Amino acid sequence: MKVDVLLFAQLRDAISADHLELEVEDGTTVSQLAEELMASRGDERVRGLPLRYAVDETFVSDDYRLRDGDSVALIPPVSGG
Amino acid sequence: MKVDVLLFAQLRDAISADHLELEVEDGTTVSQLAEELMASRGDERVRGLPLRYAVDETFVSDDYRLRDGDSVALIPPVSGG
Amino acid sequence: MSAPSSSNDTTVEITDDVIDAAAFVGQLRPDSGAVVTFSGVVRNHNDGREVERIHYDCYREMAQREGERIVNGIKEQFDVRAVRLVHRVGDLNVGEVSLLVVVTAAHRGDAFAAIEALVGLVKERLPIWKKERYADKESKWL
Amino acid sequence: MSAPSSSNDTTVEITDDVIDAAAFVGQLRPDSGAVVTFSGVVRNHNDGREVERIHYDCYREMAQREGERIVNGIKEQFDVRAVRLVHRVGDLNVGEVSLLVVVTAAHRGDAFAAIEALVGLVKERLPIWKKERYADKESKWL
Repeated sequence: MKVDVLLFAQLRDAISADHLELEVEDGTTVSQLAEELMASRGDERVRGLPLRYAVDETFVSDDYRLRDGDSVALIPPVSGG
Repeated sequence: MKVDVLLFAQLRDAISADHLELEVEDGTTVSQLAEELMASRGDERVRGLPLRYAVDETFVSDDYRLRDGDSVALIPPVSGG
Repeated sequence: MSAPSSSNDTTVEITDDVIDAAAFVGQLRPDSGAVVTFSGVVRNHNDGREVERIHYDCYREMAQREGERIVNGIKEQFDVRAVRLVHRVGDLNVGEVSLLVVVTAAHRGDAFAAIEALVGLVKERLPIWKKERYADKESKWL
Repeated sequence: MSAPSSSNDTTVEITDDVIDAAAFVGQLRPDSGAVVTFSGVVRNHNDGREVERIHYDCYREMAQREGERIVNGIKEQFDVRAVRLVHRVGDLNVGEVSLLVVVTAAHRGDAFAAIEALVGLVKERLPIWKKERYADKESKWL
Protein backbone atom coordinates (compact mmCIF):
# COMPACT_ATOMS: atom_id res chain seq x y z
CA MET A 1 0.00 0.00 0.00
CA LYS A 2 0.98 3.63 -0.42
CA VAL A 3 1.51 6.27 2.21
CA ASP A 4 2.54 9.89 2.06
CA VAL A 5 5.36 10.84 4.44
CA LEU A 6 5.74 14.45 5.55
CA LEU A 7 9.18 15.70 6.57
CA PHE A 8 10.14 18.79 8.55
CA ALA A 9 13.14 20.66 9.90
CA GLN A 10 16.35 18.57 10.07
CA LEU A 11 14.59 15.57 8.49
CA ARG A 12 13.70 17.64 5.47
CA ASP A 13 17.31 18.82 5.23
CA ALA A 14 18.75 15.31 5.65
CA ILE A 15 16.43 13.61 3.16
CA SER A 16 16.24 16.59 0.81
CA ALA A 17 12.49 16.35 0.43
CA ASP A 18 9.47 17.76 2.20
CA HIS A 19 7.41 14.70 1.45
CA LEU A 20 7.81 11.21 0.01
CA GLU A 21 5.34 8.75 -1.42
CA LEU A 22 6.34 5.33 -0.16
CA GLU A 23 5.17 1.78 -0.82
CA VAL A 24 4.96 -0.12 2.50
CA GLU A 25 3.85 -3.61 3.50
CA ASP A 26 0.52 -4.18 5.20
CA GLY A 27 0.81 -3.97 8.96
CA THR A 28 3.79 -1.61 9.00
CA THR A 29 3.82 0.64 12.04
CA VAL A 30 4.83 4.30 11.92
CA SER A 31 7.98 3.59 13.89
CA GLN A 32 8.98 0.77 11.54
CA LEU A 33 8.45 3.10 8.59
CA ALA A 34 10.66 5.71 10.23
CA GLU A 35 13.38 3.19 11.05
CA GLU A 36 13.53 1.96 7.49
CA LEU A 37 13.56 5.48 6.13
CA MET A 38 16.35 6.54 8.49
CA ALA A 39 18.38 3.49 7.50
CA SER A 40 17.97 4.08 3.77
CA ARG A 41 17.88 7.86 3.48
CA GLY A 42 18.95 9.36 6.83
CA ASP A 43 22.40 10.63 7.63
CA GLU A 44 24.37 11.35 10.80
CA ARG A 45 22.40 14.55 11.38
CA VAL A 46 19.20 12.65 12.10
CA ARG A 47 20.13 9.12 13.20
CA GLY A 48 18.99 8.54 16.74
CA LEU A 49 16.72 11.57 16.63
CA PRO A 50 13.73 10.81 18.87
CA LEU A 51 10.60 11.01 16.73
CA ARG A 52 6.90 11.33 17.30
CA TYR A 53 4.30 10.63 14.63
CA ALA A 54 1.12 12.24 13.39
CA VAL A 55 -1.52 10.85 11.06
CA ASP A 56 -4.23 13.17 9.76
CA GLU A 57 -2.72 16.07 11.73
CA THR A 58 -3.07 14.21 15.02
CA PHE A 59 -0.40 12.56 17.18
CA VAL A 60 -0.51 8.75 17.08
CA SER A 61 1.44 6.21 19.11
CA ASP A 62 4.62 4.54 17.81
CA ASP A 63 2.78 1.30 17.09
CA TYR A 64 0.05 2.87 14.95
CA ARG A 65 -0.40 0.58 11.92
CA LEU A 66 -0.43 2.48 8.66
CA ARG A 67 -3.39 2.22 6.28
CA ASP A 68 -3.40 2.72 2.56
CA GLY A 69 -3.45 6.43 1.73
CA ASP A 70 -2.38 7.62 5.18
CA SER A 71 -0.49 10.85 5.40
CA VAL A 72 2.04 10.38 8.16
CA ALA A 73 4.25 13.14 9.53
CA LEU A 74 7.56 12.39 11.24
CA ILE A 75 7.82 14.87 14.09
CA PRO A 76 11.34 15.63 15.37
CA PRO A 77 11.53 17.22 18.85
CA VAL A 78 9.55 20.44 18.53
CA SER A 79 11.07 23.79 19.47
CA GLY A 80 8.36 26.37 18.99
CA GLY A 81 7.51 29.06 21.47
CA MET B 1 4.62 66.56 71.14
CA LYS B 2 3.03 67.04 67.73
CA VAL B 3 2.46 64.53 64.95
CA ASP B 4 0.83 64.74 61.55
CA VAL B 5 -1.72 62.01 60.83
CA LEU B 6 -2.53 61.08 57.22
CA LEU B 7 -5.94 59.61 56.41
CA PHE B 8 -7.09 57.72 53.34
CA ALA B 9 -10.12 56.01 51.83
CA GLN B 10 -12.89 55.23 54.35
CA LEU B 11 -10.91 56.87 57.18
CA ARG B 12 -10.81 60.13 55.27
CA ASP B 13 -14.56 59.86 54.66
CA ALA B 14 -15.36 59.02 58.30
CA ILE B 15 -13.16 61.73 59.82
CA SER B 16 -13.80 64.27 57.06
CA ALA B 17 -10.16 65.21 56.80
CA ASP B 18 -7.18 64.02 54.81
CA HIS B 19 -4.78 64.88 57.58
CA LEU B 20 -4.81 66.03 61.20
CA GLU B 21 -2.21 67.67 63.39
CA LEU B 22 -2.44 66.06 66.80
CA GLU B 23 -0.82 66.68 70.18
CA VAL B 24 0.18 63.32 71.75
CA GLU B 25 1.95 62.29 74.93
CA ASP B 26 5.54 61.10 74.87
CA GLY B 27 5.75 57.35 74.39
CA THR B 28 2.47 57.01 72.50
CA THR B 29 2.53 54.15 70.01
CA VAL B 30 0.93 54.34 66.56
CA SER B 31 -1.76 51.86 67.57
CA GLN B 32 -2.61 53.87 70.70
CA LEU B 33 -2.90 56.99 68.57
CA ALA B 34 -5.24 55.19 66.19
CA GLU B 35 -7.38 53.79 69.01
CA GLU B 36 -7.83 57.21 70.54
CA LEU B 37 -8.61 58.76 67.19
CA MET B 38 -11.18 56.07 66.35
CA ALA B 39 -12.82 56.55 69.77
CA SER B 40 -13.04 60.33 69.44
CA ARG B 41 -13.61 60.85 65.71
CA GLY B 42 -14.42 57.50 64.11
CA ASP B 43 -17.88 56.22 63.30
CA GLU B 44 -19.44 52.83 62.64
CA ARG B 45 -17.94 52.74 59.13
CA VAL B 46 -14.41 52.43 60.44
CA ARG B 47 -14.61 51.00 63.97
CA GLY B 48 -12.89 47.62 64.07
CA LEU B 49 -11.17 48.28 60.75
CA PRO B 50 -7.81 46.49 60.85
CA LEU B 51 -5.08 49.10 60.37
CA ARG B 52 -1.45 49.12 59.46
CA TYR B 53 0.82 52.12 60.00
CA ALA B 54 3.49 53.92 58.04
CA VAL B 55 5.96 56.55 59.22
CA ASP B 56 8.02 58.40 56.64
CA GLU B 57 6.37 56.40 53.84
CA THR B 58 7.50 53.10 55.34
CA PHE B 59 5.47 50.46 57.17
CA VAL B 60 6.17 50.34 60.93
CA SER B 61 4.97 47.88 63.57
CA ASP B 62 1.93 48.57 65.78
CA ASP B 63 4.15 49.38 68.76
CA TYR B 64 6.26 51.98 66.99
CA ARG B 65 6.63 54.92 69.45
CA LEU B 66 5.90 58.26 67.85
CA ARG B 67 8.47 61.02 67.86
CA ASP B 68 7.86 64.73 67.70
CA GLY B 69 7.21 65.79 64.12
CA ASP B 70 6.47 62.31 62.80
CA SER B 71 4.14 61.99 59.86
CA VAL B 72 2.11 58.82 60.45
CA ALA B 73 -0.28 57.29 57.95
CA LEU B 74 -3.14 55.05 59.05
CA ILE B 75 -3.40 52.36 56.39
CA PRO B 76 -6.76 50.59 56.03
CA PRO B 77 -6.71 47.25 54.20
CA VAL B 78 -5.33 48.05 50.75
CA SER B 79 -7.22 47.09 47.59
CA GLY B 80 -5.05 48.15 44.68
CA GLY B 81 -4.31 45.98 41.70
CA MET C 1 2.59 59.64 32.55
CA SER C 2 4.45 61.15 35.48
CA ALA C 3 7.50 60.53 37.58
CA PRO C 4 8.80 57.15 36.47
CA SER C 5 11.67 55.95 38.60
CA SER C 6 14.24 53.72 37.06
CA SER C 7 17.28 51.83 38.18
CA ASN C 8 18.80 48.66 36.89
CA ASP C 9 15.82 47.73 34.68
CA THR C 10 13.20 48.24 37.39
CA THR C 11 10.60 50.98 37.10
CA VAL C 12 7.63 52.07 39.17
CA GLU C 13 5.03 54.60 38.16
CA ILE C 14 1.87 55.88 39.82
CA THR C 15 -0.18 57.77 37.28
CA ASP C 16 -3.49 59.55 36.75
CA ASP C 17 -3.38 58.83 33.03
CA VAL C 18 -4.56 55.98 30.85
CA ILE C 19 -1.93 53.22 30.79
CA ASP C 20 -0.46 52.74 27.34
CA ALA C 21 0.34 49.04 27.41
CA ALA C 22 2.07 48.96 24.03
CA ALA C 23 4.43 51.79 24.98
CA PHE C 24 5.02 50.27 28.40
CA VAL C 25 5.86 46.78 27.13
CA GLY C 26 7.47 47.98 23.92
CA GLN C 27 10.73 49.28 25.34
CA LEU C 28 12.22 45.89 26.21
CA ARG C 29 15.61 44.59 25.24
CA PRO C 30 16.30 41.47 23.17
CA ASP C 31 18.31 39.71 25.85
CA SER C 32 15.24 38.08 27.39
CA GLY C 33 13.33 35.25 25.79
CA ALA C 34 10.27 35.44 28.04
CA VAL C 35 8.08 38.47 28.61
CA VAL C 36 5.10 38.08 30.93
CA THR C 37 2.55 40.79 31.65
CA PHE C 38 -0.30 41.03 34.10
CA SER C 39 -3.08 43.58 33.68
CA GLY C 40 -5.72 44.29 36.26
CA VAL C 41 -8.87 45.39 34.44
CA VAL C 42 -11.91 47.12 35.97
CA ARG C 43 -14.66 44.50 35.90
CA ASN C 44 -18.27 45.28 35.11
CA HIS C 45 -19.46 43.29 38.12
CA ASN C 46 -18.26 42.29 41.58
CA ASP C 47 -19.93 40.23 44.28
CA GLY C 48 -23.07 40.04 42.17
CA ARG C 49 -23.41 43.82 41.76
CA GLU C 50 -23.12 45.78 38.54
CA VAL C 51 -20.12 48.12 38.69
CA GLU C 52 -20.35 51.43 36.87
CA ARG C 53 -16.91 52.84 37.61
CA ILE C 54 -14.27 52.85 40.31
CA HIS C 55 -12.12 55.36 42.12
CA TYR C 56 -8.64 54.62 43.42
CA ASP C 57 -7.35 56.62 46.38
CA CYS C 58 -3.61 56.51 46.94
CA TYR C 59 -0.91 57.52 49.38
CA ARG C 60 1.13 58.60 46.46
CA GLU C 61 4.61 59.20 47.83
CA MET C 62 4.50 55.95 49.78
CA ALA C 63 3.04 53.98 46.86
CA GLN C 64 6.01 55.08 44.78
CA ARG C 65 8.55 54.11 47.46
CA GLU C 66 6.82 50.88 48.46
CA GLY C 67 6.51 49.99 44.77
CA GLU C 68 10.25 50.47 44.38
CA ARG C 69 10.95 48.29 47.40
CA ILE C 70 8.70 45.60 45.92
CA VAL C 71 10.20 45.55 42.42
CA ASN C 72 13.74 45.70 43.76
CA GLY C 73 12.96 42.79 46.09
CA ILE C 74 11.58 40.75 43.18
CA LYS C 75 14.66 41.55 41.12
CA GLU C 76 16.88 40.30 43.94
CA GLN C 77 14.84 37.20 44.67
CA PHE C 78 14.34 35.88 41.11
CA ASP C 79 16.56 35.42 38.06
CA VAL C 80 14.83 38.09 35.97
CA ARG C 81 15.90 41.09 33.89
CA ALA C 82 13.24 43.81 33.83
CA VAL C 83 10.58 44.30 36.50
CA ARG C 84 8.15 47.12 35.80
CA LEU C 85 5.03 48.31 37.50
CA VAL C 86 2.53 51.03 36.71
CA HIS C 87 -0.63 51.66 38.74
CA ARG C 88 -3.30 54.08 37.68
CA VAL C 89 -5.23 56.02 40.33
CA GLY C 90 -8.24 58.35 40.26
CA ASP C 91 -11.44 57.56 38.36
CA LEU C 92 -11.53 54.55 36.04
CA ASN C 93 -14.24 53.15 33.80
CA VAL C 94 -15.19 49.54 33.32
CA GLY C 95 -12.74 47.81 30.98
CA GLU C 96 -9.83 50.15 31.76
CA VAL C 97 -6.49 48.91 33.06
CA SER C 98 -5.69 49.82 36.68
CA LEU C 99 -2.46 47.87 37.08
CA LEU C 100 0.10 46.70 34.56
CA VAL C 101 3.23 44.80 35.49
CA VAL C 102 5.86 43.29 33.23
CA VAL C 103 8.61 40.82 34.02
CA THR C 104 11.21 39.66 31.54
CA ALA C 105 13.62 36.78 31.98
CA ALA C 106 15.82 34.43 30.02
CA HIS C 107 13.57 31.53 31.05
CA ARG C 108 9.81 31.50 31.39
CA GLY C 109 9.68 29.66 34.72
CA ASP C 110 11.51 32.52 36.42
CA ALA C 111 9.28 35.10 34.75
CA PHE C 112 6.07 33.35 35.82
CA ALA C 113 7.21 32.80 39.41
CA ALA C 114 8.39 36.40 39.71
CA ILE C 115 5.25 38.00 38.30
CA GLU C 116 2.95 35.99 40.55
CA ALA C 117 4.96 37.04 43.58
CA LEU C 118 5.05 40.64 42.34
CA VAL C 119 1.29 40.94 41.86
CA GLY C 120 0.73 39.33 45.26
CA LEU C 121 2.97 41.92 46.95
CA VAL C 122 1.32 44.79 45.08
CA LYS C 123 -2.08 43.67 46.34
CA GLU C 124 -0.79 43.20 49.87
CA ARG C 125 1.44 46.24 50.32
CA LEU C 126 0.79 49.09 47.88
CA PRO C 127 -1.12 51.86 49.73
CA ILE C 128 -3.96 52.16 47.20
CA TRP C 129 -7.67 51.83 47.94
CA LYS C 130 -10.53 51.06 45.59
CA LYS C 131 -14.04 52.44 45.85
CA GLU C 132 -16.63 50.82 43.63
CA ARG C 133 -19.60 52.79 42.36
CA TYR C 134 -22.52 50.59 41.39
CA ALA C 135 -25.29 50.96 38.83
CA ASP C 136 -27.72 51.71 41.70
CA LYS C 137 -25.51 54.74 42.59
CA GLU C 138 -24.31 53.30 45.90
CA SER C 139 -20.58 53.09 46.43
CA LYS C 140 -18.28 51.16 48.72
CA TRP C 141 -14.63 51.06 49.76
CA LEU C 142 -13.29 47.55 49.30
CA MET D 1 -2.61 37.94 9.83
CA SER D 2 -4.26 34.89 8.32
CA ALA D 3 -6.85 32.29 9.18
CA PRO D 4 -7.75 32.92 12.80
CA SER D 5 -10.06 30.29 14.17
CA SER D 6 -12.45 31.26 16.88
CA SER D 7 -14.99 29.54 19.06
CA ASN D 8 -16.16 30.31 22.52
CA ASP D 9 -13.44 32.89 23.24
CA THR D 10 -10.57 30.66 22.15
CA THR D 11 -8.48 31.54 19.11
CA VAL D 12 -5.45 30.04 17.42
CA GLU D 13 -3.46 31.62 14.64
CA ILE D 14 -0.33 30.55 12.79
CA THR D 15 1.00 33.51 10.85
CA ASP D 16 3.89 34.67 8.66
CA ASP D 17 3.35 38.27 9.72
CA VAL D 18 4.61 40.41 12.55
CA ILE D 19 2.47 39.88 15.65
CA ASP D 20 0.60 43.03 16.61
CA ALA D 21 0.41 42.58 20.39
CA ALA D 22 -1.76 45.63 21.01
CA ALA D 23 -4.38 44.51 18.49
CA PHE D 24 -4.23 40.95 19.78
CA VAL D 25 -4.68 41.84 23.44
CA GLY D 26 -6.91 44.83 22.79
CA GLN D 27 -10.10 43.01 21.84
CA LEU D 28 -10.89 41.67 25.31
CA ARG D 29 -14.14 42.03 27.20
CA PRO D 30 -14.61 43.77 30.56
CA ASP D 31 -15.92 40.68 32.36
CA SER D 32 -12.43 39.55 33.38
CA GLY D 33 -10.35 41.24 36.04
CA ALA D 34 -7.08 39.50 35.19
CA VAL D 35 -5.32 39.49 31.83
CA VAL D 36 -2.02 37.64 31.58
CA THR D 37 0.15 37.51 28.49
CA PHE D 38 3.26 35.56 27.61
CA SER D 39 5.51 36.58 24.74
CA GLY D 40 8.36 34.51 23.43
CA VAL D 41 11.01 36.87 22.06
CA VAL D 42 13.92 35.95 19.79
CA ARG D 43 17.00 36.30 21.98
CA ASN D 44 20.28 37.71 20.78
CA HIS D 45 22.20 34.81 22.30
CA ASN D 46 21.71 31.15 23.15
CA ASP D 47 24.07 28.62 24.68
CA GLY D 48 26.82 31.20 24.62
CA ARG D 49 26.51 31.88 20.88
CA GLU D 50 25.45 35.14 19.28
CA VAL D 51 22.19 34.65 17.39
CA GLU D 52 21.63 36.71 14.25
CA ARG D 53 18.15 35.53 13.28
CA ILE D 54 15.99 32.44 13.41
CA HIS D 55 13.75 30.47 11.10
CA TYR D 56 10.66 28.59 12.22
CA ASP D 57 9.54 25.62 10.16
CA CYS D 58 6.01 24.47 10.76
CA TYR D 59 3.55 21.68 9.94
CA ARG D 60 0.96 24.32 9.42
CA GLU D 61 -2.33 22.44 9.22
CA MET D 62 -1.43 20.33 12.23
CA ALA D 63 -0.13 23.32 14.22
CA GLN D 64 -3.51 24.96 13.72
CA ARG D 65 -5.45 21.88 14.82
CA GLU D 66 -3.11 20.96 17.67
CA GLY D 67 -3.21 24.57 18.82
CA GLU D 68 -7.01 24.40 18.92
CA ARG D 69 -6.90 21.16 20.90
CA ILE D 70 -4.50 22.80 23.37
CA VAL D 71 -6.47 26.01 23.94
CA ASN D 72 -9.77 24.15 24.16
CA GLY D 73 -8.23 21.78 26.72
CA ILE D 74 -7.00 24.74 28.79
CA LYS D 75 -10.43 26.34 28.62
CA GLU D 76 -11.98 23.12 29.94
CA GLN D 77 -9.39 22.53 32.63
CA PHE D 78 -9.23 26.03 34.16
CA ASP D 79 -11.77 28.65 35.20
CA VAL D 80 -10.79 31.15 32.52
CA ARG D 81 -12.60 33.22 29.90
CA ALA D 82 -10.44 33.88 26.86
CA VAL D 83 -7.53 31.70 25.74
CA ARG D 84 -5.69 32.96 22.69
CA LEU D 85 -2.58 31.85 20.91
CA VAL D 86 -0.67 33.21 17.93
CA HIS D 87 2.61 31.75 16.69
CA ARG D 88 4.68 33.37 14.00
CA VAL D 89 6.66 31.20 11.59
CA GLY D 90 9.23 31.88 8.87
CA ASP D 91 12.20 34.21 9.36
CA LEU D 92 12.41 36.33 12.51
CA ASN D 93 14.94 38.85 13.69
CA VAL D 94 16.36 39.25 17.17
CA GLY D 95 13.90 41.04 19.43
CA GLU D 96 10.81 39.98 17.46
CA VAL D 97 7.93 38.09 19.05
CA SER D 98 7.54 34.46 17.95
CA LEU D 99 4.74 33.43 20.30
CA LEU D 100 2.06 35.42 22.05
CA VAL D 101 -0.58 33.88 24.28
CA VAL D 102 -3.23 35.60 26.35
CA VAL D 103 -5.42 34.22 29.10
CA THR D 104 -8.15 36.20 30.85
CA ALA D 105 -10.00 35.19 33.99
CA ALA D 106 -12.05 36.64 36.80
CA HIS D 107 -9.26 35.77 39.25
CA ARG D 108 -5.54 36.02 38.72
CA GLY D 109 -4.65 32.63 40.21
CA ASP D 110 -6.63 30.86 37.50
CA ALA D 111 -5.09 33.03 34.79
CA PHE D 112 -1.52 32.36 35.95
CA ALA D 113 -2.04 28.61 36.34
CA ALA D 114 -3.70 28.37 32.93
CA ILE D 115 -1.09 30.36 31.03
CA GLU D 116 1.81 28.36 32.50
CA ALA D 117 0.11 25.13 31.47
CA LEU D 118 -0.70 26.58 28.05
CA VAL D 119 2.85 27.67 27.26
CA GLY D 120 4.15 24.30 28.47
CA LEU D 121 1.82 22.46 26.08
CA VAL D 122 2.72 24.75 23.19
CA LYS D 123 6.40 23.97 23.69
CA GLU D 124 5.72 20.27 24.04
CA ARG D 125 3.16 19.67 21.30
CA LEU D 126 2.98 22.37 18.63
CA PRO D 127 4.70 21.02 15.45
CA ILE D 128 7.03 23.98 14.97
CA TRP D 129 10.82 23.83 14.71
CA LYS D 130 13.39 26.54 15.26
CA LYS D 131 16.65 26.95 13.38
CA GLU D 132 19.09 29.44 14.79
CA ARG D 133 21.51 31.29 12.55
CA TYR D 134 24.56 32.56 14.36
CA ALA D 135 26.82 35.55 13.84
CA ASP D 136 29.50 33.16 12.51
CA LYS D 137 26.99 32.11 9.76
CA GLU D 138 26.56 28.58 11.04
CA SER D 139 23.03 27.45 11.74
CA LYS D 140 21.42 24.70 13.77
CA TRP D 141 18.02 23.10 14.31
CA LEU D 142 17.18 23.10 18.01
